[in-house]
Amino acid sequence: MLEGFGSSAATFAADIDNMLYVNLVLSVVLFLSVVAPMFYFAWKYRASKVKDENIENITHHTLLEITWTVVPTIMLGVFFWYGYATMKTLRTMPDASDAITVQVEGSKWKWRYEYPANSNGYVHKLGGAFTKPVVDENGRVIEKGSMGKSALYVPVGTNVILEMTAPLGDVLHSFFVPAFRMKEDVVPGRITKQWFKADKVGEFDVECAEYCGTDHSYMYSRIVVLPKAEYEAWFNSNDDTPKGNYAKGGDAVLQLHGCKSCHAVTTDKQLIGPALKTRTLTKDQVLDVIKNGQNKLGYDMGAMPAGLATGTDAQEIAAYVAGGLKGTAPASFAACSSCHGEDGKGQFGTAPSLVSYDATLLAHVLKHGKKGMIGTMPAFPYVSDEEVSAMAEYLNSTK
Amino acid sequence: MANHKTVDYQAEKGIYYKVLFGLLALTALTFIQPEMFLTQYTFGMQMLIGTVKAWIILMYYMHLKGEVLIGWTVIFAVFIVVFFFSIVMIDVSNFQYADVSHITSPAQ
Amino acid sequence: MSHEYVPEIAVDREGKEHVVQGWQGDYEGGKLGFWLFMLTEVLMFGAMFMTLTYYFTLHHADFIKASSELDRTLGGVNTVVLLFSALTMGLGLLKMRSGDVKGAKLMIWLTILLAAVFLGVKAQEWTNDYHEGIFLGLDSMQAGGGKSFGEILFFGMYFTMTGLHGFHIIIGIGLMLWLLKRINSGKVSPDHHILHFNIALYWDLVHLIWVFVFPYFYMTGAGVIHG
Amino acid sequence: MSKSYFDETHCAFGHPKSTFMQWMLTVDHKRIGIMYAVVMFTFFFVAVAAALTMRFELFAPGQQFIDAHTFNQAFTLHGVVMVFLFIIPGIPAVFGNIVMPLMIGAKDVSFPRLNWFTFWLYIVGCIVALSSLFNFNIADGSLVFNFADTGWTFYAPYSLNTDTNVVTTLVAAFILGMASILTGLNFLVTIHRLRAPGMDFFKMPLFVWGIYATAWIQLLATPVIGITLVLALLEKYFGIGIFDPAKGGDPVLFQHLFWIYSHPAVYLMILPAFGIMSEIIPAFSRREIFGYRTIALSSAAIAGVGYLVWGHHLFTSGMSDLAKTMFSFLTFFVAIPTGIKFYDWIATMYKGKIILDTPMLWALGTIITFAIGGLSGVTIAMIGADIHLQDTYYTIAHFHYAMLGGVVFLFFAGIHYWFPLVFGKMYSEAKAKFAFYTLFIGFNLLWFPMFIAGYLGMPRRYFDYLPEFHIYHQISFWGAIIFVSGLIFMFYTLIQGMRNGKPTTPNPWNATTLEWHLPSSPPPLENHTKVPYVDFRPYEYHHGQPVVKFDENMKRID
Repeated sequence: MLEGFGSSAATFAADIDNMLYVNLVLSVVLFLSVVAPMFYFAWKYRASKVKDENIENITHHTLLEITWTVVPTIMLGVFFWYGYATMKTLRTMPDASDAITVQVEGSKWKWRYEYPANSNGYVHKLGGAFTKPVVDENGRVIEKGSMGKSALYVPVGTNVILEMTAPLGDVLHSFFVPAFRMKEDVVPGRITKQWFKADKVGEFDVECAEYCGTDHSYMYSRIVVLPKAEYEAWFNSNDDTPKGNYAKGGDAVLQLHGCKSCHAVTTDKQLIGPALKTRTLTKDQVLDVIKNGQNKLGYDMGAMPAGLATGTDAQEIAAYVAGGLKGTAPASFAACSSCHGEDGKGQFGTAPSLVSYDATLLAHVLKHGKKGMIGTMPAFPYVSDEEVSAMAEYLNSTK
Repeated sequence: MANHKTVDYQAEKGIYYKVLFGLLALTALTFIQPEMFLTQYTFGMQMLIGTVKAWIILMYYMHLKGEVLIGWTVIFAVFIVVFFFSIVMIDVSNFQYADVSHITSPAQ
Repeated sequence: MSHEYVPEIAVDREGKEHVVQGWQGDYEGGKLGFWLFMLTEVLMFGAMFMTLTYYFTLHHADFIKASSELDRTLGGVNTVVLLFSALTMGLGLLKMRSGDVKGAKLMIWLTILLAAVFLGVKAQEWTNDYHEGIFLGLDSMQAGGGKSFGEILFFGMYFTMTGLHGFHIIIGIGLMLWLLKRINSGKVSPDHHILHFNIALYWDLVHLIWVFVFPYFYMTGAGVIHG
Repeated sequence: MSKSYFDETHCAFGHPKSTFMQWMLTVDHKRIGIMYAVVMFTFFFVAVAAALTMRFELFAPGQQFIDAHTFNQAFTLHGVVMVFLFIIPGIPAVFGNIVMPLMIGAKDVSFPRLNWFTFWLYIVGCIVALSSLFNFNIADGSLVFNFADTGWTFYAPYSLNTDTNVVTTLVAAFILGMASILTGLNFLVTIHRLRAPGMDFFKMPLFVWGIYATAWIQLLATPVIGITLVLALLEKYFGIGIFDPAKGGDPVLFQHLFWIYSHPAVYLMILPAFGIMSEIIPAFSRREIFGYRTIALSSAAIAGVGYLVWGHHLFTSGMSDLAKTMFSFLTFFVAIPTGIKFYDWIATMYKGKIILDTPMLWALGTIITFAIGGLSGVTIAMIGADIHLQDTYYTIAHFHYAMLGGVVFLFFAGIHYWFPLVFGKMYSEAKAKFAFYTLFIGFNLLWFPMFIAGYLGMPRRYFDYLPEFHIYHQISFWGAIIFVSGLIFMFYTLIQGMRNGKPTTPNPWNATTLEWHLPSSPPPLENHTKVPYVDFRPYEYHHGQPVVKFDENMKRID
């Protein structure tokens, strides 16, 4: 990934590289002015060569002292001026009438972009979470990570202003595009802005640079710079995903809302929430979870929050999850079978499939019970650890 | 060690009463000012009166008068506080997007 | 094994003698040390005042409105109480230095009494605030609880700063009781009063902080309200 | 032969018989300094272990053996322990205590009992910090690792939202801050009041100057972070709103308050280290130091300007552009006195007699590493550059070059320099030199690749990374392995020297300052037999020999 870094991809990136180059050269000069004489003196006046009578206690040399004060000061002045000048370029926003203004929202742990309405009155809402690679117990990747639909489309050679904020109750993030050499924090309850003019068609990574919690290191996104005509065509259509290997349809919506940070989709892997593939849920059930949230299993992340998606988005997700996501038992399992079915794969309308439950989850449910929209599962506090692991083993074997 | 001279209580207490009277008068001024004069500068006036009071307390009650070394350390500390104040104030009054941000009022 | 001070003389090359300052019983050093400690208090409250001023700049009108809701009478009473306590403390030290230990103890007791009065008034004031729905953690102090941003912040800082100031008063009372114990056991005497001196300094500092806390919170919203 | 401070001691109260209680209650500055060193280096290795865990995790992209949450806790642990428990008490607590009173000819610090109290306050802070590692569940008696995952900076609002043990960590930091303040206070009064007769400020050794400047920072900056942490606690418990945007608070204010302390704190760390450098360079060049006054005053200047530049940590935080410009401008003024110091040290070597003993090797090695650390700091003081490099591995590399390659390396230099003074024995020179070369090579291998990775856009505090950065992480990993081996070997050498090193004379290095004019080695309980009269400069050499000599009653005999 990290495409296009080697060459400058924004109009001001070259200035910054230039500044860093000047800085590097002067820094090496300053470095050598200290270290070179040090090595030379350490060799020239090494103990075996110097007679005690020849040691000289020189404590002052006005001209030299003035030189090594003034010359570095001038260099520092140059540094300051360069830093200031590039900051001015980076921070002077272009006129809004001459630019595309995109609203950026950073939240744990996804980027979302909202465009102004296009000629049809359609508002493009893009972005979403980077899908983490899913790794099995042996460290093999069983579901590849992907940027998903998390991309910001911009035309080449056009000013783009990013108006960035984070929701209240969220934390600090930082919108960092290494290829553009730009970065600014995203602060809850505040608007911060930055701008760029991409001068190269291509795809460039976006990273979060301000520490924001567990999945800070997966808060990636991507800027896709399109030729102007292609951008115009995309912008005035109602299709959010015109090109590239980006997710489409319901999958894309799952990404947009960050569902896939917690739920595995194409595998049975238990992430933070249960794998969606094996859950047999109706559309209404999914809608209910999305709308009211869920807090029954004591996941690492706490409850599944309510209202992650609303309206048609929620409908879409529900349809997708409900539609597309399709030994001998130990004695103690008899108590479970009445609700969850002989094979533990759930009985419609009564209890969910247990296939996606691992031992920890199972133990938790048995100990504390569980309250879902399907009904309340009572606690079974007397089930022993051995019994739990026996059940878990069995459930694993059914997968 | 007793390397300090003892004091004459009767001779010194007069100054304490004088200072008390002055502080009481300034406190009264504190209450009068917002009702009577310069009411558009209440905050500044209050801080000014406070500074005068603080000065009196420092000099007489806290015996800072004549303390060279300690006096300089106090000035140094106050200077640092003042510097912190000024920089943060410069920053806060120059926020670029204060008008579009939700700093001063809830988001719509 | 003791670490008593043994007076010492350093002799220079001409044979002149110079007194060596030991750490034991160093009156000036004790004073300097305590002043330095007080500077840390100044910085601490300075940082809080800075925070306060920061939000005052942002939420000017809200702050003035919130300030006008505070009880200036009780605040004023406390100001005067503290003023007199500073006097009794100062006189106590004077008496101690002039050799009148009994008078000094009386004055310290008076100061403790005034400090207790201060705390009582403060407690009354906080109780009143609580009944008016102004207290940390109440629903009315949450976002969307009917108060503007500035008011929430103002009262948040008000309870923080007056609370910390009150905490200093409590510590002051404890210090004065300790001082009385030291006087009774003869460890603090007219010849050896650095502890008394420093506690008096501490008390003046507590007063000094109030000199700024009081007008900042109580008086900015007094009189004609400017928007 | 007088008894050394190992044989007898003064106690805060009582006269305990057992050696153990004598150590616990000692008010002797030398013993307290040694105890600080023992505790601090224990924690140092805890933090190194946390760092090594991270390096193992980062050896390859993807999750290796710890998850992201644990990784975040690991770097928080590393940062909190290194900063608050190790490097802030650091050189002042150890060498400020052991050496500074000896250097100015004092019997002890001004408030020995306060010094004792401060040490135990520090220990309390350490215990609270340790207690925040775990959650103890009373119901089932289980311990759950639940250390804060905020990073050592505790940035609001993340620190206010997370349900890890941030509160205990904040309390620990507050207590450790108090201990730091009291240390500074004690040293300030000591330096002002207890200098030997005749020793004016410009006759003090430069290490004392470093401690003096540091003490001012400890005293006048630490309270700000103290109150910031208190405000954060109140915010977390009572929701006073200061850092909560939902109530009109401003998360960026936290950063202002935090860095008002934490930036001067880096000068608090480096100034005494510079002091050690200024002691070692003339002693091993066998000549008087070049530009004594400029070095002394530049310490004061760095401390002063250091208060004014905290904002350069906020260049990408949403601070106003005017403030950015001012802070950037002021920041460069720190570089000037620092540069002057460097040139003065190099000039001190000119026409001297350079003896490459272990302390000198450490000092010269540090000139290289700190020069890189300092110059890369200048790069990120330029606003435009900082906007790109802020919060990347470049910044990480920069401050590790400055802190580890500057402060800690000079700390090691000081340990090797004053080792014979403290213990009266000598370590094996050959082994110590070998340890230096290992550490120096490992260090550069570990950190230099991060400059490049950071420039290419590798953000800090990342648990996982894009495959492009694999090579840099791998080089760093091997550097880390070499570095840690060197570290273990160095401490092994020192402990060996402590146990069965050769006994030394009181002045094995032919150095000039007062701590080398003690009657015996290790020093006796109340230091110098008599307080000398100081009418000489601290680094007077003539033909490679110290000019000033004393007899056993501290009378000049030259």
